[in-house]
Amino acid sequence: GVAMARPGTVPEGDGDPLILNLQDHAKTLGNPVVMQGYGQPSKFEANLQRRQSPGLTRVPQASVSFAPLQGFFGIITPSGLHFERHHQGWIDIDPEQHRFMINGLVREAKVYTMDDLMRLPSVSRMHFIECGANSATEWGNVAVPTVQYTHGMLSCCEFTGVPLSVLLDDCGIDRKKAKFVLAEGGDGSAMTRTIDIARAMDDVIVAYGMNGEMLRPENGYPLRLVVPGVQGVSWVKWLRRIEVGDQPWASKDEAIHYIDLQPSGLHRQYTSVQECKSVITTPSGGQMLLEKGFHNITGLAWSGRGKVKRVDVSADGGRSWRTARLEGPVLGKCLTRFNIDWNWDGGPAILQSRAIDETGYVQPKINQLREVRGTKSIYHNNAIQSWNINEDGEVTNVQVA
Amino acid sequence: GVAMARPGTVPEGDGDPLILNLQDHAKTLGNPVVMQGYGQPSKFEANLQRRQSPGLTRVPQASVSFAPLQGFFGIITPSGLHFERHHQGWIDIDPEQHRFMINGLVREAKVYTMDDLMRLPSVSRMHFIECGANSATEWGNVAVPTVQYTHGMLSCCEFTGVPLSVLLDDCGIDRKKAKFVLAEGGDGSAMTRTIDIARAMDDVIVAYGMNGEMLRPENGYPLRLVVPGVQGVSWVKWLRRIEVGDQPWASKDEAIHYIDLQPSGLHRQYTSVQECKSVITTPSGGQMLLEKGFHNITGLAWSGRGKVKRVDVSADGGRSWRTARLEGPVLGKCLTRFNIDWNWDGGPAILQSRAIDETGYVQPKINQLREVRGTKSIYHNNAIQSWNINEDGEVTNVQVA
Amino acid sequence: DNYSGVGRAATPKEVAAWDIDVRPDFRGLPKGRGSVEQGQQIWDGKCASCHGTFGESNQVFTPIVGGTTKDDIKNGRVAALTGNSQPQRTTLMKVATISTLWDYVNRAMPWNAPKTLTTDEVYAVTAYMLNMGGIVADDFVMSDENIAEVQKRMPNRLGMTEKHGLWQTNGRPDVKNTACMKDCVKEVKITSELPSFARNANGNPVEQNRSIGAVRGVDLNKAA
Amino acid sequence: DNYSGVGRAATPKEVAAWDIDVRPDFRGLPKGRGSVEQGQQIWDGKCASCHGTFGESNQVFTPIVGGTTKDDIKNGRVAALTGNSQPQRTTLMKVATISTLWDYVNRAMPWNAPKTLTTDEVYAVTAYMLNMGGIVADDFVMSDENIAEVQKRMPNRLGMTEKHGLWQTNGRPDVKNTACMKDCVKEVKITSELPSFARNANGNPVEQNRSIGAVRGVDLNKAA
Ligand code: HEC
Ligand code: HEC
Ligand SMILES: [Ca+2]
Ligand SMILES: [Ca+2]
Ligand SMILES: [Ca+2]
Ligand SMILES: [Ca+2]
Ligand SMILES: [Ca+2]
Ligand SMILES: [Ca+2]
Ligand SMILES: [Co+2]
Ligand SMILES: [Co+2]
Repeated sequence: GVAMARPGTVPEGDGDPLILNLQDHAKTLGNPVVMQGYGQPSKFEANLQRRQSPGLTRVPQASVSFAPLQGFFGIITPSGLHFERHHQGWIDIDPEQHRFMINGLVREAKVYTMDDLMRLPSVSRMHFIECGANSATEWGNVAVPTVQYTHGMLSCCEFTGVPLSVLLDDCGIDRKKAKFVLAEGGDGSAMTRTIDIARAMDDVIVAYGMNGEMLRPENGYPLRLVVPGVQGVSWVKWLRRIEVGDQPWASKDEAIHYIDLQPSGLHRQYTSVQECKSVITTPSGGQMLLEKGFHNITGLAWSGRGKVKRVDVSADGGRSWRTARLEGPVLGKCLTRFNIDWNWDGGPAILQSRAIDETGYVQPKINQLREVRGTKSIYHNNAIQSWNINEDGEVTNVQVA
Repeated sequence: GVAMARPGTVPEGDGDPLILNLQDHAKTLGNPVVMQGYGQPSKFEANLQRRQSPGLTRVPQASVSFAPLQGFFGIITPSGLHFERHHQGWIDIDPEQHRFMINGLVREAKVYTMDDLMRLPSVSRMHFIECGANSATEWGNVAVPTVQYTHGMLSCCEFTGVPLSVLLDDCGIDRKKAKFVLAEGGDGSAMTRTIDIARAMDDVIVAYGMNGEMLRPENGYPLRLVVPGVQGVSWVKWLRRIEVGDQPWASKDEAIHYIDLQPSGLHRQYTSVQECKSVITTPSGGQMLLEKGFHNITGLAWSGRGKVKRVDVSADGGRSWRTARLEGPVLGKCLTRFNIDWNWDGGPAILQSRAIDETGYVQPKINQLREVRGTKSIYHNNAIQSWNINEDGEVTNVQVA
Repeated sequence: DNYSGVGRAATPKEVAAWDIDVRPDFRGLPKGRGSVEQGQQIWDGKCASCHGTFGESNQVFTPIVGGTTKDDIKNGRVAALTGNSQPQRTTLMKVATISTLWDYVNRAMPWNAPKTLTTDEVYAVTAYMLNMGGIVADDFVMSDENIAEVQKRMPNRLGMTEKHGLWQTNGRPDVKNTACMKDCVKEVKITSELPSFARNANGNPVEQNRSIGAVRGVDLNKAA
Repeated sequence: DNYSGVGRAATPKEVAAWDIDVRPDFRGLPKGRGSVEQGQQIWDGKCASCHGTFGESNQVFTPIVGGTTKDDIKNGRVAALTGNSQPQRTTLMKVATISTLWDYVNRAMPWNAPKTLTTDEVYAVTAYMLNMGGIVADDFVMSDENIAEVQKRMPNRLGMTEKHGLWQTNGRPDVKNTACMKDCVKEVKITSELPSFARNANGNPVEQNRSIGAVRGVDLNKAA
């Protein structure tokens, strides 16, 4: 049976009082324009918040808040709900006081103000950002209930800024010697990450814009690096400096964290690419189907190697699969929204999605990942996610074999 | 000469104190995660607000607030800065209490709750919305100073919802007799607009999502019509009903307003499509170039007939033109961001942009529009915009011939 | 059906409660009647405060009444829509279809208490507006039965055209520019500039632009 | 250049002020020295409150010290990284490069007052952390001159690999699934479910979902 009584079932008598009796807002004058010069969501949307996972980290300045994927539509993440990950807290820099430096293997080390950067040729591109530790809790057993906590270190925005290659060329990068760049943040942590030169000269952006406005302070205002397809830690926030060099730096967050422990005891270092992955966001863990019958299964797919080519969905735990509709635009290193029709017969079901990217790579099952990498990698878990639906319509996080 | 002293010019002595002396935020611990469960822009961004144009309307509930295009990046409009246009004020409807009805030339009139609508097959699409009265002040002479007021009744978001055709089919639309649909709002104005059936069955969406979250109350929460390529007034907000019929309705906002007065004294009725248009957003009226030398000219282009094919930019008032770069994705009935390099020599200049859409239609000059339609149309002004730059770098709104 | 369990049939009373639209062919118009005299009372009590005693007010909205003539009623075209004789284009100058007025008042007026008039009151106050415009006589009683006759007296009833390319999806544009790239105009003349009195009217640009970027907002307090 | 007027040359002092990174080959490492003894004083005064007197604390972050052995120092591989003997993977178990520690303490520690240690203090406190891990002796003085020798004693110095396909843009994936569509598995077994003690740990889903839509958040206060 279905657990919840719902509005909108066939009314008794003449009809639904909400239709028969006009509601107040149809019979009065509403609110003026610019009551909010910068608008806010409806008060009825307050449940959709980014949230910390209790017990996951020990201090809230070196922590993460998860985006509520269970309530998202399309591919754009509302900037106010972009996930957060800070290592030494977030700051709100006065952009007039911000400086950006390039040094190292260049003809001339240079300093740029925000004025300078915003005069240069700009590009605008939609890209996903995923923390390398997204879905970390699932390497072992199921540990968290909802998609906000299993996959919520994921967001997708339109970023605007200067191609890093334009800036490196402006400084006269030594194209022969340059092999890597270091990106460095201006906050307390002065976060550093190495990026190989092939990427740096390809699609990396020194970005100031996000979803049409400036970056939010939590996301690096006024300047962050956008490293398409690569884990979020490399998208250095509050960016103050790029150094061009010939060796990787083995900085703290590439030599102590964001390394993948293999069964041999060796750690893989410098893992960057976020491999092809997908997840069903509705219905998903912690949700409850209201009724048997038609449902639209929807979710997100992405690949750090390029475009999503196809997404398949299973309702029987992976026995059989059907191909979902991809909403356009389907862009490289960007979230892709998928939808597929489904008639829930009221019986138990296990929902899964499986993405395939343009390289032909197929999103793996958790056991296939474990066979190669064991269960202690922490990072870079791109396994197929399973949601169990019971006869009451309740959806829970499970793993299957 | 250039009027303003600026930060970031070559420092005297050892260098810029902002670099030599570490700033406080580099030497302290920042703020925790979820300090804001729903994040806000930086405090340094407070100048970017939607604004009313004083004197344009007489009461703020039947008025408009303009989006600050001068500060936008890319194509996505931040939801908090989406332009507003209300006829009887905006309301914040409890979505559990909202109902949506389809009646008229259908096999069965139906009522849907939000629960029902959100179970149906959904699509997510990026589209511009432009008020039919955008740039109205420019039909005669120059009247307002900045792009916020000349072009700010323009926004672009990713919308998610149910294709109207899915709903009409669900009610068994009489495909033979149906020629038009009426869309009706649930607010005080109960706004109504006629949409011809070809459009209604094509790409119109009954939308609940905007930029990844629910519509904002000012934009119709929890339900609005999205009518791609068509003027904003048809995108009925707080949508309560669709009626299928065989004649247009000549409702107040299609028989008294949003009609175009021609020199003959006749009014064109039911103008819908927003023709191909573009505007340079930086540099634009009310702005001041800080310095001679390299600048990135950037702006927006769009067409209600489909995709933007090309944008040309002139710096000499239309004597000569160069083709700008279009940022991807270039989508149908969606804003397209363009950029082009420019070296300002410090002399006077007149900047213009001219968009061409996939039908081959070329955005017209204001005089070409006036030759056909006179100067009293009020609505549907898609003329080329001219920005004059004087030797001080000050940009002003001008018209040229 | 395809979408099992989604949506439900509307009851007839539900449809009746919401299906209030009135078309130019009067489909949807409920039976009823109201006199100019009754209309005046409603107008003076519920409308005049915003629209003016004679519908002439420009205070909260453009005037409803004014600018139409006896000849216009005869011709079905409002002459003042050409030329510049009228400072404002009033509602009665523009509206071609009486259904539009009836429908709109019924759904949206009074502005601060929409949908509170009875059907007869809507007939009455609509008649009174037309009376103020000289379209119906002082002793007129308008009803569903004679409204079609009134339509024949609407001053601008022939003033609308649907013959243009900007409605239908397959419509053709009316204005044509070409994509000239070089030597497109001989001489560029500035034909209009912002009048200096309007410079301040929309606030100070320096407060409407970022304090960073390729540009600043002009500071009108500093600028010459 | 191409972008005339944009940006300017950095002065040598500006580069010096910001170019603080230290690489594994010690490029960027400033001259200086610091003893274990001095390090202990700094540690006890500025670090122990968060990381514990012995670097063992789990209070604000995972432990820095612990889990390494003499054998590890000899082998350059931390044995406890295989198997489940260690409850936590400490910093010293993982870090392969001493430069990483030096660089990170120099740029980011103490956490609430980063970039306030002198160069010599960074040498000292780094030496003390290694001393707590049994890597350098109690009377050791670390300096730019002998740091390369210390590197040779790092317990996990051989514990990193770059030989995998997930770094370079042209890297090959290590895991392979196929796009089977029918009869892909014989029997589906649930191998793991949310333990019941964890059901409440992340709040009540009904408060984390909309009150409309195809679904509701489960209400843990109501659910069985
Ligand atoms: C509190 C102010 C107020 C009151 C009272 C009021 N109106 Fe209005 N009326 C307005 C405003 C404002 C508009 C314009 C609404 C819009 O922009 O869509 C308007 C629009 C109209 C229009 C359409 C005019 C046009 O050209 O679009 C008509 C007709 C009208 N009112 C009639 C009435 C009648 C009849 C009443 C009384 C029964 C009434 N009004 C009461 C404020 C008022
Ligand atoms: C106020 C608390 C606090 C103080 C004081 C502090 N630390 Fe830390 N330390 C932290 C936190 C929290 C982290 C983790 C930061 C992150 O997540 O990036 C950390 C990380 C580290 C790390 C890296 C550990 C790893 O595995 O990533 C080292 C090494 C370290 N601290 C050394 C020091 C030294 C040396 C001092 C004193 C000079 C010090 N800390 C003072 C809180 C503190
Ligand atoms: Ca149902
Ligand atoms: Ca009707
Ligand atoms: Ca300032
Ligand atoms: Ca300069
Ligand atoms: Ca360096
Ligand atoms: Ca409720
Ligand atoms: Co991190
Ligand atoms: Co309008």
